[in-house]
Amino acid sequence: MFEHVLSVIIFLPILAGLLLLATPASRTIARFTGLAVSLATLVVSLDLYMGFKATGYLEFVENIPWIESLGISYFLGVDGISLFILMAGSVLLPMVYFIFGTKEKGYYANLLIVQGAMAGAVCAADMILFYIFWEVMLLPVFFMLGLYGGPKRLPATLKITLYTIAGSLLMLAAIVYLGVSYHAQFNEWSFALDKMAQLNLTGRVAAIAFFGFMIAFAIKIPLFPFHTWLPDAYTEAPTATTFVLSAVMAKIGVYGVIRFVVPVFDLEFARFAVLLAYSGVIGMMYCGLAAITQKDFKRMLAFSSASHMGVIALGVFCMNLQALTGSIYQIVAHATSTGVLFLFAGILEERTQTRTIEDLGGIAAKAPVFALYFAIAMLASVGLPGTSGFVGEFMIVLGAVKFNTVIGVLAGTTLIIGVCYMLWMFQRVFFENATARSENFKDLSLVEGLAFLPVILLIIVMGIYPHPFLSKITPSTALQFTQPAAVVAQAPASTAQNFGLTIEQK
Amino acid sequence: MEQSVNYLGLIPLFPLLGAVFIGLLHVFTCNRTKLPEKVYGILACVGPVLSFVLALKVFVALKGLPAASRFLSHKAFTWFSVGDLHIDMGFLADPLSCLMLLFVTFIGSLIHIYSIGYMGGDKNYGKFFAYMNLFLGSMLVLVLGDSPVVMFVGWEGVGLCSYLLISFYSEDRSNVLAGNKAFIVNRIGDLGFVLGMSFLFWGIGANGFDYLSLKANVQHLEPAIALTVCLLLFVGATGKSAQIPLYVWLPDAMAGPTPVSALIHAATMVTAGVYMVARFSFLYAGVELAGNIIAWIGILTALLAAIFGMFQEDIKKVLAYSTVSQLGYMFAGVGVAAYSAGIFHVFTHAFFKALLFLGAGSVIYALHHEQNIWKMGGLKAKMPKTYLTMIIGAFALAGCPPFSGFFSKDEILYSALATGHFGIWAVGVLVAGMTAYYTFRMIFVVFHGEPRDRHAFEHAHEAPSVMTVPLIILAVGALFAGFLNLPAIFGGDQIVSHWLAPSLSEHHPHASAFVEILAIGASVVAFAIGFKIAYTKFGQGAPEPSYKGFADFAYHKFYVDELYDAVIVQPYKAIGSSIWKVIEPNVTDAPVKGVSRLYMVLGAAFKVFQVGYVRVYAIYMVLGLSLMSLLLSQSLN
Amino acid sequence: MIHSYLYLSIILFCLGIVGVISRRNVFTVFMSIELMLNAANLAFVAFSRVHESMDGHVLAMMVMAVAAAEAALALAVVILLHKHKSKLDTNVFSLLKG
Amino acid sequence: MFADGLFIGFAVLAVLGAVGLVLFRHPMNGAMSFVVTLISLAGLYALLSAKLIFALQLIVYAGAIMSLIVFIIMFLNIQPSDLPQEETKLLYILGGSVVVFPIGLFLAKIVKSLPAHSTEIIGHNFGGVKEVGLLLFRDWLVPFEIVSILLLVSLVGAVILAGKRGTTK
Repeated sequence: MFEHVLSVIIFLPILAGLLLLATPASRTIARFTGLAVSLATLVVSLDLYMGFKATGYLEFVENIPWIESLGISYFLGVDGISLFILMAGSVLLPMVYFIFGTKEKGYYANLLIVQGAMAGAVCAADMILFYIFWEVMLLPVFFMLGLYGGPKRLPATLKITLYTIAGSLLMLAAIVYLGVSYHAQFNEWSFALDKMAQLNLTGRVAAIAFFGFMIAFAIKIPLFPFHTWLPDAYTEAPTATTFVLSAVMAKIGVYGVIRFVVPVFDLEFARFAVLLAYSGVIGMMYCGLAAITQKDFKRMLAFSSASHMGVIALGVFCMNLQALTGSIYQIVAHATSTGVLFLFAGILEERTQTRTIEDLGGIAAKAPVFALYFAIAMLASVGLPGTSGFVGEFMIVLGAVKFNTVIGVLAGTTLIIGVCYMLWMFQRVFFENATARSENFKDLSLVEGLAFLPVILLIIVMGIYPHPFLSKITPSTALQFTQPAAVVAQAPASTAQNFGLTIEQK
Repeated sequence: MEQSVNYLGLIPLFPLLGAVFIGLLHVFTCNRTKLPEKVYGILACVGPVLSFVLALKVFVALKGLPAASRFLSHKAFTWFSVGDLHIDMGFLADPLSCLMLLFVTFIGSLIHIYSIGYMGGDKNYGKFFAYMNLFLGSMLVLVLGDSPVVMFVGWEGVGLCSYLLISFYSEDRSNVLAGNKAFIVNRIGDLGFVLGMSFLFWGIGANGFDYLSLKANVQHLEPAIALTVCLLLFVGATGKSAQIPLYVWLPDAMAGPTPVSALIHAATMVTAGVYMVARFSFLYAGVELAGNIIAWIGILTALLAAIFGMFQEDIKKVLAYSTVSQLGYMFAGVGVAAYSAGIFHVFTHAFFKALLFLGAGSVIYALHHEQNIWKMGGLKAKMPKTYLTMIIGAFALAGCPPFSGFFSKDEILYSALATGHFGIWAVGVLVAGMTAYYTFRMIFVVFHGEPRDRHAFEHAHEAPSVMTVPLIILAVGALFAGFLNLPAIFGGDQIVSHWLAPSLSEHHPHASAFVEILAIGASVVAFAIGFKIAYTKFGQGAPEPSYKGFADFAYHKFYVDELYDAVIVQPYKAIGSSIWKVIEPNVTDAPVKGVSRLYMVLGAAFKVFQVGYVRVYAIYMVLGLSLMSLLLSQSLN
Repeated sequence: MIHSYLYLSIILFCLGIVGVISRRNVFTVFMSIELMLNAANLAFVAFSRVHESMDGHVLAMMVMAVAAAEAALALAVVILLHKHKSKLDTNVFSLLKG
Repeated sequence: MFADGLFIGFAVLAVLGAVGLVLFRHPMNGAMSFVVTLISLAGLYALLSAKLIFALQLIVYAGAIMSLIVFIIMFLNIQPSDLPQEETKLLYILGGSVVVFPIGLFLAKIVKSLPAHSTEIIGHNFGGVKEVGLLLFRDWLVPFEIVSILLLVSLVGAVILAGKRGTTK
């Protein structure tokens, strides 16, 4: 364990990526540099994970004044909430270099940069620093989507970029408002998270600032009805980008809500939680239903991902310990299941040259290993007990029932909706008779099989023995309900009662 | 009071490990050199048999304890623990789960052995046994789970295996669709289960969410919540145990291989709902309304399925509907709070229904996968062992004394009558008669009379002994299992009921001997009438009937599938496609598009001012300066 | 009084603006700009006198230098314009039309 | 008193020259009118004790720059037909004056708020070549160098632009 371990995780990939871009490296060199750097990051991250003490507070803190006149500092740290998103990025991204070996230099370089930027956004504990990483995160996506995407990539690129930047600017305005309010209340400048949490915000401007944050995060998650950029972007993006977007980046939106919105705007959050929860649950159903009729499996997975994100976001809005913890656990589970499914979809697309479900069939007989992996990831995605997907989903539904009965029941339908489209897709692609396109489908190579193996095992381990993971999350989530203000824990009861029956805990 | 034993966790672990091992073996060899079938067959039987041995050990251990403290438990590890929610991966063996454990592992082992013969020559031999082992492991988790959540693991696990095995012959689309249907319908039930667990947890779960803690705290549960929980959990049961309105998947599930139908869709998995209600008997006992609803749904399901069963032509579909019907009886039993009667029917039903399915499988195997009974006939000459065993099964199913089915069914009907549920009893007796009718209709059409398909008949032959031996063992069970719970009126002392008593919260109704004799007499008469009608119509062979009117309506299963398709599936798909094609671009995305259009309109509007003459731009600038000056001049004063 | 100089500077500056926005003759527009520069110079020098520091003088020199540079370039442009279009009309340049 | 008289004389001349610049149709007339303004301004600089600027105004502005302009005007041999037809010139000037008026008023208000200050000719050390030069090369060296580069750039630019051969006449 050494100092500045977080800085290493953040800047090692970014610097490597920039270096690759600056030098005329060949594809192979770029690929192996990417692989080496991401594996190195993984090793450092694992070291971090082992050293994580689960105190509930920020650990591995680095706090260096940066722009002192405005109280902006280079303030990093991880707690149980951010640790797992950080780990998801570190664990999952090296796979891409194993699986996609023939991409261009810029592809690998951008992947490295986005990895570092995402780590930065997750670790930042200063709002301005967070905002910087948040924006930097978008740039590689912009380039990868615009340069290496599918045939309709340009409108998709434009839409995702403008949409997310519009949200980000609202957030920037809200951050500035917070900074100014802090100066007004405490007579010093600071954007550090712990300081912000002490702010006492009321009135209409606070509500507007709250929505400034919420809309930025809602677009990133994406929360209904801000999801319309997603189908095009996910479908047109190169596989690795879709993977990054769905597996990690969308989660940073949820993370943002937990980390920045809940502690700072506790009152506003409690006020609007029911509205937001409805947004999450409606988004889950809406995207789930939309997924059923898709003919393109990548687009179907895109809607499926949006649908699951609705559930994850719902977990945050329910404002109780089980739902929040479940939400964070589900973040990781979803990264391992849907994220990996996107990679599989990429493999399918590369080998069959089609994305149409109807064109495929009988792959299970041709490629048993691939089918097995796919089935495990799919089952995790539909939340089967024994896979990673169940624990989180169960706790979210449990929490949602406590929060508001109607929302709880609606949230439960995720069990049904997910199964409908997944089984249909699995049936058409893997069962039945082989078609002309899938007839010569080659099974996963040894390298690919071994590259996926850790994640597949992780899916199962996380389902069967989640306790070690949860015990690192729970102290931090528990703090969310005791630390900032008792109001977070009390307000929902009064708010929720207007909407239906709630069960009081005895 | 509780005693911890480590080997409890091993019981489900053996088949699960077997599944993993066989599965991997299959995956890595199926497209290269194939392993001999024998390897898979032996590997597959190891897990179930070991589990059965351990189950016996559990039984012996429980037997050695005083009746009131017959609990063995094992907490393998903390599964998850968040705040008040603390779930252990724990297993609990009490008399109830021990009974289930015994017959699940016993029948499971037998069916594994039978499958060695039945599945011979299939190219996915290994896959089949991997799924079967996985199923058995999940079923054992379901049975042994010490909290609703652990039970749910098994609950969903068996659902998954059911899906995988129904769509086992996956080249055929209709099989896969049947599998999908089973999984999705089960999931609808699971939604009820999950919500029920959630309500239960927020009600009384904070002090421990395992059955023993729940039982201890059940009196703190508010009645409204208790009713909600009971009904929601029962929704889960209707999905898994094929009750109205979620029974539709089970007949379609016959698309799977016949041993699967025997094991999963007759003997074990489908009875999980009954088991669950019995597990929660401490909860259901306090909510009479829920019990009544369950009993009525159960008996109506029994009636509906019996009606359908009378007009089926597929041998497996007849058995499938009879399963649904018998499950209805079981729910009627647990609904009227006769939990031990319901469980006892589960127990006997497992024997005779597995027997009938395996027998049917043997017939199907002999006729090269012909399932239509109107193409069979006269098979008793060719397949004496199968015929004999199936006859035993049929008598048991039809409820003829002294076969096992009679005692268990009668126990249920008697309990219904004794607790004053006269309507349920009357419908039950009616269904008993119908059961006798359709059972023997099937037997007579298949085994008696003249062969209808001469060619197939010539090639028919008795199954190998690896298949017939399990049949015979099951037939013995079907014949004698009923005596385990012989009621007092026949001189027995209801061993099973007394054994189960510590696990169940039931009060045995005390009724007069007259009521008891009335119940028995009615059952026997109903059986006799049903049998007689079947014999007169089909006893000497009969041509394939053509159905008209009500019969045609029943033959098409009241068009329930079509109704569900029109009312649920199609609207669901329509909503999906309208979301994608209409709502998404025109409603949800409209504001976004609107913003971009706004910018374009504004751009076009401001273009007018861009006349291109430098001087005009200068004028704009000066105008702006001038306006600013005007404003600033105001403030200067 | 210093005010008189500044008022004069304002008058000249405004006349320069009027010249720029109301005339189309390239030379006149150009010289109007020079007029505005001179008005600014006058203000510089006047303020220099007020503060009795010579920084304003230096700035005025700079302005002159810039004016000279601008004259050179602007006249070159005018020559080009005249060569191409034989016109001295600013309205000939309308490439910025949207 | 004498200084005030001079000021009024120069001021009136400067304004008249400027008005002439704005009004004359032919650029040559405008240029001549503008020269009057420039020379008057030189006088005003002298009244403000800016000796060096006074000299530079005469030499550089009224001398070099204006002669360059006049030279170009003559070099182009402008025909009346080359001049733009400005029938609405007076209207524009009137409108422009109206628009500019608030700006002038605003600036005048600011000037009015400034404290009064004498403009007596002061000591011989103020605004002389030596003093301004020292200041220029000591405190203002970098801007001075930048301006010199600017001049160089514009020189090169002018040569290239003016040297281009016209393709269409």
